[in-house]
Amino acid sequence: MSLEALIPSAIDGLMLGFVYGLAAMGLTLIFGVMRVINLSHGPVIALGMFVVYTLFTGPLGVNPYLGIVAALVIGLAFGVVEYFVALDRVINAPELTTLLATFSVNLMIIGIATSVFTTTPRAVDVSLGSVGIGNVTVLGTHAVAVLVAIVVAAGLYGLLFRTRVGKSIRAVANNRAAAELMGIDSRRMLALAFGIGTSLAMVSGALLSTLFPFNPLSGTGYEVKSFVIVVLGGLGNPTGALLGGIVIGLLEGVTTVFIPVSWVPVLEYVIFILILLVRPAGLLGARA
Amino acid sequence: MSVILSVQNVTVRFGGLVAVDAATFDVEQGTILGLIGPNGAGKTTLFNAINGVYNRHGGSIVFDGARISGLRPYDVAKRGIARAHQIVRPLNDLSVIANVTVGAAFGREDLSLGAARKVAEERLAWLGLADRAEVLAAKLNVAQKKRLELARALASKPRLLLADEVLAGLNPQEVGDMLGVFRQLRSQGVTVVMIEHLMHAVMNVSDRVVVLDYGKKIAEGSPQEVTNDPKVIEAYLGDPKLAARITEEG
Amino acid sequence: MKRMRVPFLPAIVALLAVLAAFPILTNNPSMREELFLVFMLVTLASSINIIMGYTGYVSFGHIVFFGLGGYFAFYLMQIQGWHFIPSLIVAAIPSAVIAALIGFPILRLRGAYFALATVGINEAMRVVFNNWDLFGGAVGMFFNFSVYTQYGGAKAASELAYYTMTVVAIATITVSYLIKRSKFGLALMAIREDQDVAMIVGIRPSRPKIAAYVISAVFPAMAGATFFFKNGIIEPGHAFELLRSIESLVMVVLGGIGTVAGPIVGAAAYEWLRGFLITNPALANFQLFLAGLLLLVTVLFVSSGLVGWLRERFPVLRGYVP
Amino acid sequence: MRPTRIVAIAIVGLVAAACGGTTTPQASGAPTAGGSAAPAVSKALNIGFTNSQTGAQQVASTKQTEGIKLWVDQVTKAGGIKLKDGTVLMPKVTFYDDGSATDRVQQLYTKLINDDKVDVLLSPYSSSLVKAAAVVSEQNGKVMITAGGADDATMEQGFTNIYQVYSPGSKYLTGAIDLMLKLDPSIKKVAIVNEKDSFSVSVVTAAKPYAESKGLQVVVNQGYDTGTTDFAPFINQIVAAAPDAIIGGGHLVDGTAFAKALKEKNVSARFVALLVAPPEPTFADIGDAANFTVGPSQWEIPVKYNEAAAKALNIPFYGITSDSFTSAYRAMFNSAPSYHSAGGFAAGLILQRALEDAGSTDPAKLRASLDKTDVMTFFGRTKFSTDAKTHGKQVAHDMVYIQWQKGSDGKLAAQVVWPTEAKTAEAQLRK
Repeated sequence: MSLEALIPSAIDGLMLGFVYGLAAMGLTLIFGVMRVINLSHGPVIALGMFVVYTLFTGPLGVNPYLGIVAALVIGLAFGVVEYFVALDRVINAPELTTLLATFSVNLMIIGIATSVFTTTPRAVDVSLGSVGIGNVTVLGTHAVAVLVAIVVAAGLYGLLFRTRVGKSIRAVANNRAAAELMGIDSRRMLALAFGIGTSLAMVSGALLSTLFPFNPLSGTGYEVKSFVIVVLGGLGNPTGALLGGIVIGLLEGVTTVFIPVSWVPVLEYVIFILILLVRPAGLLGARA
Repeated sequence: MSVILSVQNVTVRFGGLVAVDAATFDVEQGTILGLIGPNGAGKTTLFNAINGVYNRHGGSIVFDGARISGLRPYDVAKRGIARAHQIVRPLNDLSVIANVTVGAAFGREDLSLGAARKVAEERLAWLGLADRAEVLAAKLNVAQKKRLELARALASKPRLLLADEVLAGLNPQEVGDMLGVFRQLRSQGVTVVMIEHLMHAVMNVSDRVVVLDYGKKIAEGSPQEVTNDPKVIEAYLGDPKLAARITEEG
Repeated sequence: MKRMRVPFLPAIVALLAVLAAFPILTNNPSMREELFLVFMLVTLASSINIIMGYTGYVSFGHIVFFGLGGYFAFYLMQIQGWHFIPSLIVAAIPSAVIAALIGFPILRLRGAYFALATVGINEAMRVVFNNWDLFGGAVGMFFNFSVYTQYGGAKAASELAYYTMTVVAIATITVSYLIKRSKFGLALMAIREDQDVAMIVGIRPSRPKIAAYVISAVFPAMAGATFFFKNGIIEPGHAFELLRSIESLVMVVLGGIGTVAGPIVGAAAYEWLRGFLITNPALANFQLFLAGLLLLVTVLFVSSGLVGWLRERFPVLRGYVP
Repeated sequence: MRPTRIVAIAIVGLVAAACGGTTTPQASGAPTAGGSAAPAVSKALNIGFTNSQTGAQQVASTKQTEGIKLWVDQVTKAGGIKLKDGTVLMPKVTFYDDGSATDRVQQLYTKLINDDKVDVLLSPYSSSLVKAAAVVSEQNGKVMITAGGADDATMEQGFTNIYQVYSPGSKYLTGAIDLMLKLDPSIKKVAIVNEKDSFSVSVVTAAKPYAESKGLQVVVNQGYDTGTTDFAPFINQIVAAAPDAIIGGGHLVDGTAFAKALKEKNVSARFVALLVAPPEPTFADIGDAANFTVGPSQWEIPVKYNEAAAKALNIPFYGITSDSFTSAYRAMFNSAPSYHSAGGFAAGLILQRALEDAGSTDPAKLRASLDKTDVMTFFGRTKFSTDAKTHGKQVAHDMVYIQWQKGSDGKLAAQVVWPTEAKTAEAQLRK
């Protein structure tokens, strides 16, 4: 145990928490709008990584941060397509059905990605230097990731609460039948929401590719983490997800100073289960 | 005749809203009590309080001499109170006979599966659903589902039936059949509390009528007395059609 | 009209017994291995079906009991030097107790919340065992090969494992059938359809739910004990493998959720399909993709599964195939 | 057409395709009639194994399989394995995809032995798969030469038919510690950070007491969950403890991430050695972060075990040289061999030699021959333990250590820095 590491660990955890939070926002948005737990979330995150990687290592050598924009657009399109292919028909079915529908997409993505990219580790070698104050070193890439996460989260907030489309999405989330009576095409809104959620996952994957090495299976770990965060922030609550991400990031950073790192996941899962039991609406949500 | 159900000062709150406000009335065994009132008067909520769905309420509910306030729905059911819902709730993926067997097997009598099935067959025959026994409940039409709802409630051989608008949506012929069922039940000594908007039916079959408005009991008495009560007519003024009907049909 | 009663249970038990005897009689060990896996998957799928198909709770991390049973039995055999059979039986007890303790709080959760909680529990267990030196930590536990001599050699030991898995699978199916035909099963299905209505008709849901969860935990625990006994090693990553959990759900859905026969058909079909994809050179690269595609098609168009679809198509089957 | 009908037809079609298509195993190197003018009896030598075409072990396993394929190709071109009695064995390999799953491995090895009637077995890749396969080959009394199952525990289960070509895991980092102390005897404090999985833990379990026996002080000793890529918590602890050296790692992605994080956070340790990841060519994806990282390897291209080296140890040299292996491999697969490729080829060589020596495919004779094997190949020295407790464990093979160094052209290259006889560059301390 070394308290010396406390501050830098807390800061590192906090910064990473924003990226976790971004991934979780996608998952929670989809759940909030259509009650679907998206099991293709992890592979989609990995796809985001490979969008950046492929553009970066390709003949054009696209800057990774431009690659993030590409991931945003591709994610949106991919999500809309996925919705119509895999979910539209079963959107009103019990959750097991949608769970398995998205899981089948998960299998397909991993199947194709591993045969195209193999499971060799890849990395996007991008460095933006670092700033050191005392024993705290803040990496440029991490700082930019935080910024992008904040911008994207703010963009989502603006979209949901300041635009007509956002209003429609929220209306569909609240009460699909009522929204339809008001003349909203709920199918289109559901597809759009799924697209936005997928896009968020891809962007977070794109950001992660600038931080850590990865392979097509790398999304799984982030998917499980997203579940924890989403429950922490309240299923269906995007703001909660961002905060939940920050809490988990901070928790990971701080607790590692006090307990062996390999036990940290146990703590995370215990918190996860306890929150489900005691406050299923999440730390921020109203008591259920 | 003895009082089988005594509702004393029952109050149910949802946050700041008082859905049922100190409702008080007694029901005598083997009678039919009509519970009427405009929409939102708290009738269904009162049913939920009686059978334990809302078991945190003020006041007390005594059934057959024992206090049942605070009991969970399954304990209330075991004591012989059955419920037919306003919005039918069939167990969709089970067959019609299985639905009714559930009622017989776990209600008051706690029968074995075989015995419960026999009871279920009887009840289905009684309610004219025998030929639909093996069909999935989801596949029934609305009128059949209403009868199924009632058959399931009656399968437990209840001592008190809480019937919530079981007549709504039925044609006159079907309404007549249902009223026949209620009368038969009364003759068997089963007590019935029915929530109903179909005034001529309530007035026709009820021994006594209780009127709720905004959660409060505003009148109680024989169908005759209630219809002539100015407070009742006033309460229904908010709903002119009903007011017209209550005076006409009464 | 009286329904015709067909002795489904004796028929299926006899069928499985004959099937199980086949590789032994014809001395075909690779068929034995294949059937060992099929019986294991039948056990897992049928068990999950009890809590998921009958009771309506999607237990996503159900493999946790497979892992726990495997670990407890392995501990008894490896550290305490017990024989396999008593280890298997005794290992089922703590697994059942843990299921009851877990089930009590989490079965109050509904829908997605329950599914997520089971994932959390499985992952937590995996990390705990990964760190717990008593059970070998990350390295896991492994037999010295000589332990198999007490069973008459490794070959005899793997035959013993095979017989045991057969018995466990038949026991699971029997219990699954008996539940489906019992008052207890009726309570579970009423809870599945509408828990509030179930309460109103007099069912106290917590007890049958916990009972169903415990029952659905015991058989995977025994399957885990048998699997890892035969395997000779147990590691946290293999004991608590979420993917295997999801695969079991897939088998149930493929075969027909909520039916007795569905998980059996689903497990056999899934295993056959996987074996085919994995040993077929032309498809090996696309096997995951094809598996996903097939699952999606099933989920979208044949949501009641193979058995469910047949029963809908030919209602006469309903009396024969529960 | 109703959708359900379309699906029904699709399923029927799939089923039909499945039934129609034969599940032929992937075979190569079947005996060819051409050139077999010899009077000798030509017999097929059936060799079986599984590999991981899918799942976590895909990359290394594929390389290992390529090594085996090259060996088969060379033996076939050379006219087969000639036994003393004049019989010629033509190798024919049968292999299936195990999907990196132990249950699949056991099922498929049983199939290989009973349906495909293989004479001898080679191994899948990775410790836990090898263990699962070993149980089956042991049950059936089939000899299995393993490559890519370095975990010590595998070979401490009392097997009698399993022979390990790789140096066991316990040697992966102990050699790195020797190298480190030779390079800079003033190193005192060492941090150990490793993946919490079977292989890495067993490596560290051997390395930690070894480090302490050399007077080193372990200042950080932490494990991380499989799949970890965020190493910030460890880095901060490492910075706080200020060790002179860092050893550990686990597999590919995590090891790469760890090295990247060490560089980004300007960790000043003078020596870093990580498992598995560094010898992989894509390790250079992380750029400057790869520089100076040391990694244990079973074999590297520049390593030149040869006749002379064998003579010095008074043991025979067998098979082709490193150079001809590498060029043949490049010619066949159009890529450079990794140590996994070499391991696969070496497993074939050791098997070939034992067959020639035993003059038969009979397991008992093969075992007798393998038990007394002490030979050098391009892969290094091979000798198996005959002790009952550790029977078949590799006791003579030496690890090779590579270090990524930036050349004068500014390009990163993996240089062999240990053992001294094979080095292509001097080991360097991190700067």
